Amino acid sequence: MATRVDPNFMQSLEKFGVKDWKGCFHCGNCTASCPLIEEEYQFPRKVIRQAQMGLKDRLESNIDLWMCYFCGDCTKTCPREANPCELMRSIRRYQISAYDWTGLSKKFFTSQKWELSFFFGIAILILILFAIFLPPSPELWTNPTRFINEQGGVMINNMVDGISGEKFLYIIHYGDWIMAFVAGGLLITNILHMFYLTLWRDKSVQIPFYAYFTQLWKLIYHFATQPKLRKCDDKLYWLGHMVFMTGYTIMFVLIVGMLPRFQIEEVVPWYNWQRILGYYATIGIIVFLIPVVIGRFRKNKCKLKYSHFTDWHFIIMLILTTISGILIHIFRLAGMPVATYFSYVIHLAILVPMIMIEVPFSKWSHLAYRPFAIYIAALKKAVVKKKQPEQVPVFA
Amino acid sequence: MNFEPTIISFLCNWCSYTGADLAGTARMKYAPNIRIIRLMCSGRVDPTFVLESFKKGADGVLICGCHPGDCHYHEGNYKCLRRYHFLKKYITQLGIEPERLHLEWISASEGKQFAELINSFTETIRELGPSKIKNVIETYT
Amino acid sequence: MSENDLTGIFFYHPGNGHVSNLDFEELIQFSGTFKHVAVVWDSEKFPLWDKKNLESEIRKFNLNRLVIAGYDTGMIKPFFAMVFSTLGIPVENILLADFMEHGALDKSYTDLAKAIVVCGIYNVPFEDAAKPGESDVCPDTLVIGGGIAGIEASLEIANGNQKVYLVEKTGTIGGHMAMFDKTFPTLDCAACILTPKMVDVGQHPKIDLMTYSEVKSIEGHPGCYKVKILKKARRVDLSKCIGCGTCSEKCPGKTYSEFDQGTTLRTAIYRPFPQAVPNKYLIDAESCRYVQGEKCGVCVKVCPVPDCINLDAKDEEVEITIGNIIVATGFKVFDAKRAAQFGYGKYPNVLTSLEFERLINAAGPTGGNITYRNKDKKGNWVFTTGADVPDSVAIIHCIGSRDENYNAYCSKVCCMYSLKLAHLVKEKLPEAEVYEHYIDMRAFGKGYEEFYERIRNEGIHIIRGRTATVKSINGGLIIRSEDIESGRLLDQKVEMVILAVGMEPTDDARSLAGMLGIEVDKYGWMSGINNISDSVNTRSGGVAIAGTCQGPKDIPDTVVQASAAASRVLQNIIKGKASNGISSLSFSDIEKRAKELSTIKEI
Amino acid sequence: MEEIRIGVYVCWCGTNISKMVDVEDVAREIETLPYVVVARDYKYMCSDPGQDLIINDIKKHKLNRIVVSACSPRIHELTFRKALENAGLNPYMFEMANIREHVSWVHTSREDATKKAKALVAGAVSRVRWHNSLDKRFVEINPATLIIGGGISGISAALEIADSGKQVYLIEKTGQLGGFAAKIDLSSPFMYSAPQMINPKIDKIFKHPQITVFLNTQVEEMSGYYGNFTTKIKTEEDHEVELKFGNIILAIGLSTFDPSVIENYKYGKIPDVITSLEFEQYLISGKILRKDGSVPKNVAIIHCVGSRNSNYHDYCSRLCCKNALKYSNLIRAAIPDANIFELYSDMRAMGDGCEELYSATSRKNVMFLMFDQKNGMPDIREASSDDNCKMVIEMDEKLSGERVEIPADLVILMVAIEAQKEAKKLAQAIGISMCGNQFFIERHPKLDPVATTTDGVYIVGSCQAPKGIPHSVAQARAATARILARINVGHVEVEAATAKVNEDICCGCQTCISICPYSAISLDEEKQVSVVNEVLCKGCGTCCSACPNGAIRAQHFTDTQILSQIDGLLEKSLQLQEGLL
Repeated sequence: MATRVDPNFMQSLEKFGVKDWKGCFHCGNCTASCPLIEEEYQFPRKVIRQAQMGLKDRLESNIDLWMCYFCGDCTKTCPREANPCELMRSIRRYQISAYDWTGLSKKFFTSQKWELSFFFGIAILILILFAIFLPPSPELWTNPTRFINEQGGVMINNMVDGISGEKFLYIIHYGDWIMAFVAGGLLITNILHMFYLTLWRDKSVQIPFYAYFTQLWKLIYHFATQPKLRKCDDKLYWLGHMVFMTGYTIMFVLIVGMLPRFQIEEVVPWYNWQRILGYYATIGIIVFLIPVVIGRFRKNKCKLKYSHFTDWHFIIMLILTTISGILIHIFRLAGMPVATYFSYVIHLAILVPMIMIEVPFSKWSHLAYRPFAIYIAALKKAVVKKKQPEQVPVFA
Repeated sequence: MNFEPTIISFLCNWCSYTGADLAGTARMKYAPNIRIIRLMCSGRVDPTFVLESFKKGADGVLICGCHPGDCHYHEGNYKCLRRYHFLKKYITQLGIEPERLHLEWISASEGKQFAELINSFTETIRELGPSKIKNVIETYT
Repeated sequence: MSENDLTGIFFYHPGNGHVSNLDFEELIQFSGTFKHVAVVWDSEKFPLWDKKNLESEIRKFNLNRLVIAGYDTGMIKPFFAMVFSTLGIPVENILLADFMEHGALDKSYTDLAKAIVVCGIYNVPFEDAAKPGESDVCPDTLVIGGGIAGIEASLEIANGNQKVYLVEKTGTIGGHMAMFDKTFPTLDCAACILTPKMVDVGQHPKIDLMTYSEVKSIEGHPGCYKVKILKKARRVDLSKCIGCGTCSEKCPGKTYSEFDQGTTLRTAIYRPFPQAVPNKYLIDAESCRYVQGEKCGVCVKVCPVPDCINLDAKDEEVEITIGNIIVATGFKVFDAKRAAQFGYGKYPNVLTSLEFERLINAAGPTGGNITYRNKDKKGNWVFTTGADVPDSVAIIHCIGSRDENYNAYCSKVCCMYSLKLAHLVKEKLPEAEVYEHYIDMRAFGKGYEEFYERIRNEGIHIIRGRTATVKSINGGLIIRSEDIESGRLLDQKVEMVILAVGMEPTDDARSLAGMLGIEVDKYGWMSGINNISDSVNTRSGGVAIAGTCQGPKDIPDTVVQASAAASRVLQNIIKGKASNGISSLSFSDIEKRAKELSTIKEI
Repeated sequence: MEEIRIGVYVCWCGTNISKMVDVEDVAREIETLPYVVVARDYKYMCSDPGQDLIINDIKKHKLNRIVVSACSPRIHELTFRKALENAGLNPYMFEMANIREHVSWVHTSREDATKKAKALVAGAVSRVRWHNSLDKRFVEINPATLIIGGGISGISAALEIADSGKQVYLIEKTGQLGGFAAKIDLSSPFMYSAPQMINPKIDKIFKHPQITVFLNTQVEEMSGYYGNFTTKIKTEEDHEVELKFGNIILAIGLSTFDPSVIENYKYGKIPDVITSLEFEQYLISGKILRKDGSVPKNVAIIHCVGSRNSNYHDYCSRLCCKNALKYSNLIRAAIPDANIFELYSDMRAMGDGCEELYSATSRKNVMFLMFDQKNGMPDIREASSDDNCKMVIEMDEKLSGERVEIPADLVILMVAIEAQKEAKKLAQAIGISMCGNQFFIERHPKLDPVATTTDGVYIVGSCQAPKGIPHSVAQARAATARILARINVGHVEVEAATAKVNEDICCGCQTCISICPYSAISLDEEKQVSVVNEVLCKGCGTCCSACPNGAIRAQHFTDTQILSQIDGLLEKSLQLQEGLL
C-alpha cells in the first residue's frame, strides 16, 4: 500500500525548531559519521527522509530517533550544511507532542504564549491557594522570634497562622503527591501511547511476554548511567549531565517522596545526610546549568547553537526553582521568617508549574522517553531474533 | 592434441578493423587463431586473396565489412557480398567446405560482436578439422 | 509615444547566492530619470509573490513593458510572465537585464550595471550596444600552460601557419593528462594518445616551446602585448643535452617526484618522465646540493657532453611581442589532507586518485603493480615492488567536491575516473573486491553511461552513499558509510582506499587573471564573457581561456575549448583585427549606442 | 633495384603489450627473417626517444623499410610515418603490426599471444618488402564553408567563419533559424534569456555579407572531396543552386524522444502529462496552466524519460537534470505555493553553476524522490474523486525504501535527446560513420571530438552527442579553428594511396568505371584505357579487385603486398600448430 507524501509536513516542523534541513541531498554522510549508530538503527538520514516526505506514521513510530544524543558530528561534516542534528532534536520534540494524547504538548512546543499562560496560570493558582488557605501568620512580622528554633533557624512548618506544623507539612506533602500523581500519570499514559505508536500499532509485531521482563534491565541501566551519551559526547559533558540528573532525581525523591523527613523543623548539622544530599543536588544542578547557559549564548557547541524557546523556558524555570530553593535555605538559616515564608511560596509557585509542564509535556520528559525507547528497541530486537529461527524448517 | 586452426581475416579499415580495435580496448577475450589483414574496404577483397590463403595453408577465411549502407565508400561491401557468394560456390568445387569462408558485417562499435564472431568461427573451423586442400597442394608441389 | 509603451523596471537582488555590494539605490534613482520609465520597483520593498497587487500596479501605471534587472533575473521571470499573460500583455515584452550574464559582479561595475539597465530600457541587445573597437593585430600568439589544452590550442594555431609561443611552468609539457594511465570511457592509454601530440609540439617549426618558464608581466592592449617571460635556470643546456641520464644515475640529491605525485623519489637533476618534451634533463635548485651551497658537482663530471651542465646558470628574462593570448593554466587537485576524516596523510594506504593513477601506470613506481605503501628506512612513504597486493580496494567519490565545507561545485570528472580506476583495479587484481561509494553517478558524456553499465557488470560493488570516515584497525582500513539503497550502515574492512579528489583552481590563477584583466568567479575559476554563449572570450579582448582554468571539465571538453580559443585567435589573425574587449568601453559609449539602436522613441 | 633493408621495432607499450607478449622473443626471432637488418624492442615506441631510435637506425643501418609492431595503425601510423619522413625516408616505406588491440589485449595465453604476434610481425615484414615510395599531393582549399543546420551550433560556426571574412553557406531545413535554443525561454543553470541571446545572432546572420542562408532546404547529395566539395540544392523558390565549398560543418542538432511508448507515463492518454519541450512553450507564453485552464497545485517532474534504459536509449541525455532543476525554480516563481516533486534517478548536475543550482533548488521546498531507472519507473494514473488532485504517481522511493504515491496536477516528462531522423541519410550522402545510437561518430572521442574520419567534414553540437548551449558553441568554434587554419594555409595534403592504372595491361573494358563509387575513373577515349583522377580517388580498392586484367593497382594495397602478407602470416616456421608441419 502506497503512502501519500506530504510536502508541507516539513514546513509544519519548523515550529518545532527544524533548521537548515532543506539542503539535504541524501549522501548518507550523517548516518555514517554517527558514533552511536548500530546495524539496526537508521538515522539521521532515514529520519530526514521520512520527515521530508511527510511520512507522519513512520516518524511517530520511529524509535531510532531517541538513540541520538546530539553530539553534532553529523552536522559538522554535512556537505550541504543541512544540520541533521538539529533536525533530529526537533523531530524528537515533534514525537513528544505526538506521544502526548492531550494535545497540550504540541501547543507548548509550537506556541510560546500557550506555555507561558499555562505556567503563570498554575503559578497564580498556587499563590492564590496559599493566600486563601495557608496565609502567613501575622506574628511573622510582630514576633519573629517565635518562629526561631534553638539552632537559630526558622521553623519552617509553623509559619502559617492557625495550622500546626505537622498539618502544614502534610498538606504540602500530599500536595506534592497530587502533583506527582497528575504529572506522573500524564507521563505514564504518554509512555503507554508511545508504546502504542511505536510498538503495538504494528500488528505484525508480536512481542513475547517474557521479553518485557528480560529486557527490563536495559531500561534501568540506561536510565541510571546513560552509557550512550558517554559514547557520543565528551566525557565532561556526560559527567555534568550525570551529576545534574542524579541531583535532580535526589531532590525529587527528597521532596516528593520523603518530605516529612526532609522538611523538618530542626536545623541539622551540615554533615547530616539531608543537607549533604541537598547541597549535592543544588551544586549539581548549578554546575551543569551555568556552562549550558553560557554555551547557549555563545553558541559554542553544535547542540547549543540553536535554542528553541522551550529550551530557554526549561532552563529559566530550573534556575528560578533552584535560586528560590537556595534562598529558602539561606533565609531559614539566617533566621528570617518573613523572607523564608515568601521564598517558600515563590519556590512552589515556580516548581509546580515547571513540573506540570516539563514532566509530561516538554523537554524534561526525555528523561523517561529515552530509556523507554531503548527498552522498546530492545523488545523489537527480541522479536526479530525470535522470528528468525521460526523460518527454518523444523525437520531439517 | 586439439586441433588449432589458422584463420586469415580481411577487415575493412573503417568499420570492422575499428571494431576489432574496440574489442581490444575493451579487453574482450577471443581465440588467438585469427590473423588480421587490414584493407581499406571489404570491396578490395580480391578472390585471389581468399584462394591464395587457402592454398598457403589457412584453415578458414573470414571477411568483415561495414553493415549494408554504412560503407565508407558507399557500396564496396555490396561488391564484396557478390564476390562472396560466388567464392563460396567456387571453393566448394575445389573441395573446400564452404563453411570455411565466412562474411560478416561488423561496425566500428561492435567490439563485442567481433569477439563473439571470432570465437564462434574458430569453433566452426575447429570442428571441421584441418583444411584438406593443404595436403592436396603439398602432395602435388 | 503612446501611453501604452510605458516601461516598468523591477530590480531584483536576492539576498542568497550572490554576494554583491552593488549599489542598487543608485541604480534605482538612475533608472527613474528616463521619461518612458513609468515606475521603478525594488524587490526588497515589493510584495513579491502577491499577484493581485502586481496586477493592480501594472494597471495603475499602464505598463506595457517590463525590464527585470539585477541578479538571477530569470528566476522570477515566470511570476511576471504569469501576470502579464493574465492581463493580456505580450510576455515577450518582459526583458531581462541580468548583471551576472554581462559581468557586473560587484560595486566596481556599477557603470556596467547601468549600461545593462539602459540596454534593457531601450530594448537593445547588450552585445549590440556594447561593441568594442578593434586594433591591429600582431600575428604571434602566446599560449600559457602546456597541458592538453595548451598543446591542442598551440597545434591548432601553428597548423594554421602562425607563430606560437608556448610557455610552461614545469620542465615538460603534458600537464595532468600525461600522468594518467588510461582515459575513460574508451580506456585509451593516455600516454599513447598524448605523447604523439607532445612530440608534434616539440617538433613544430611554428611553435616556440618555453618550458620551465613563467609569464612575469604583460603590457599593451589587445592585438599587441609585450610579455616578459622568466626563463628559470634549467642549468642544463637544452641544445646540448642528449638525454642519456648518466647525470641522474650519479646525482646524490633526492626528493619526491612531482610527476609521480610523490610516490617515487627522483634526483635533483632529472627528467620529469621518460616521454617528456623536451626530453632533456633539468636541475631542481631546491634539492641540488651544489645550488644549496654544499660541495657537489658530480653531474658536471659525469656528463659526456662538454659544457652541457652549468650549475651557476642564472634565470633569464626574455621579452616577446604577441597579439593574442590563450590562458590554459589548468587545475590543481584538492588537497585531501584538508578533509581529515578520510585519513589521507595519516594512513599510508589511503591514496589520492592521482597517486593511484601513477601507481597503476606501467611507468609508475611499481611498474603498474598495485602494492601497499610502506615506510622505507629513511621514513619516506614508498611503494615497494613485489610486495603483497591488496585484496580489497575502496574508491570514495566527491572528496572536496559537492561539499559546502570545501568546494560546493561538482568536479565533473571524478565519477568517471573512479569507474575507470575500479575497472583497472579489477583488471590487474581480478580477485580483489572493489567498492565504489558515490552520491550521484554522473556519467554524462558520450559513451559514459554505457561505460558505467559495463563497470556495473564487472563485479564491482557500486554503493550509493558517501563514506564518512576512514579509520585504521589492525593494519587494515575501516570505512564507514551508509548503503542508501538498502538503508544499512556499512563498516567495511578494506586494504586500500582511493580518494577521488576534485579539481581546484591553481594557486596563481587569481594573480594571473588580475594581470590579464580576466574575471574570476568566487572559487577562483576564470570566467569568459558569458558562461552560456561565450565561455572562451574574456572581458579584456585579446585574451582567451581554455581548459580547466575555466572550470572542471573532462578531456574532450578541454580539447574542444582549446580549439575554440584557437579559433578566436585565428579569426583575429585572418581579419588582422582584434577586439578591444568590453572592458575598454565606458558607460557613455554603450548608452549612446543603445540610444542610436533603440526602436523606442523617447517622449 | 636497391637492396632491401628492413628495420623491425617491437613496442612494449609499458606493460600493455609486454605483459602478454614476450616482445624480446619476438624481436629475436624476427631478426632471423630475410632482409631484416635490425629488430629491436623498446618500452614506448611512440615516444620521442622511441621515434629517435628509428630515425637513428635508419641513418646508421641505411634502412629503407620499417616495421613497427605496436598498437593499432589507426592510432600511430601517422606518427611513425612522420618519423620516417624526418629521417629522410618515404613515409610509405612503413608497415605496422597491431599486437596490442589484436593480440595482447584480447588473448589470455602468453604463449599463444607471442606466437600470434610473431606471425603478425612476419606478415608485416614480408609485406613491407613490396612497399613503394608514394609522393605527397596537395589540394587547394576552397575558402567557402557549408554549414548544415541553423541551430545555435550552426549559427555560432557561421558567424565565426564569416567574421573572419570567409564565405559561408548556411542550410536550414525548417523555415527559421535558431533550432532548439529558439524553442526555450531561459537557459539553465543561470536562467539567462535564450531569445535575447540568440535573436541578435540570427539578425546578424541575415545581415552578414559573407553568409548566404538557405531556409527550407535540404542537402540530398554531395560530391567532391576535401577542399573542393560540391552540392546541388533546391532553394525555397525552387531554383537549383550549385554550391562549391572546401569544408562542411554538420550541425543538424537533435530531436526528442516520443514518450508515448512508455506505458507507465500515459503520455498522450492523460492530457496533463506533457513533455519538457511542451513545457518550454508554457514558459514562453507565461501560462503554466493545466489543459482546463486551472493553475496546477501539484507539479511533478520525471527525469530520464527514454534515457538510461536499454528499452529506449542506453545513454544519458546530459541536459535533462539541469533543465528539470530549472523548471522547479521557474514553477516556484510562477506558482509560489505549488507543491513541486522531482522524480529522478541520479542527479547529474555537473558543470558550471549546476551543483549550486541543485543546492538552491533543494532549498526551495522541492521534494526530490529517487526511483530506479531500470526496474522501478513510476506509474501515473488518473486520480479518483477523493484524491484531491488530478493524477497520482505511484513509485518505489529508493531513498526511503517506501512505496509512495504523489499527487500531481501537471506532469512534466524530461524526454531524452535523440539524433535527428535524417542523420543517417545525411551521413550516407556525405560519407561519415555513425555510432550505434544514430549520433555521428567523431574521429577520436578524446582528442579529436569534432572532426570525422572524412577529411573536411566536421560534426558539432548535439548531432555528435547530447549537449547544451555552451558546449555546442565551443564545438562550433573548435571546428572553425580547424577550418580557418586550413583556409589560412590554403592547401592540404591528401592521401597518396590511390588507385593507378597500368595502361599497358588495361583493355578498356570499363568495369572499373561502372564500379567506382566516386566517379573517379574515366575512359581516355584516345588510348581506350581507364584513367584515375587521383584527387577524387579515395583508395578503396574496389576497382582493383574487379579488374579482370589486374590492370588497376591500389597503391599501398597491391595484390603483391597483400599476398606477401598472407605468406608471412602463414609462414610455416611461425605456425601455431605443429601438427601441420
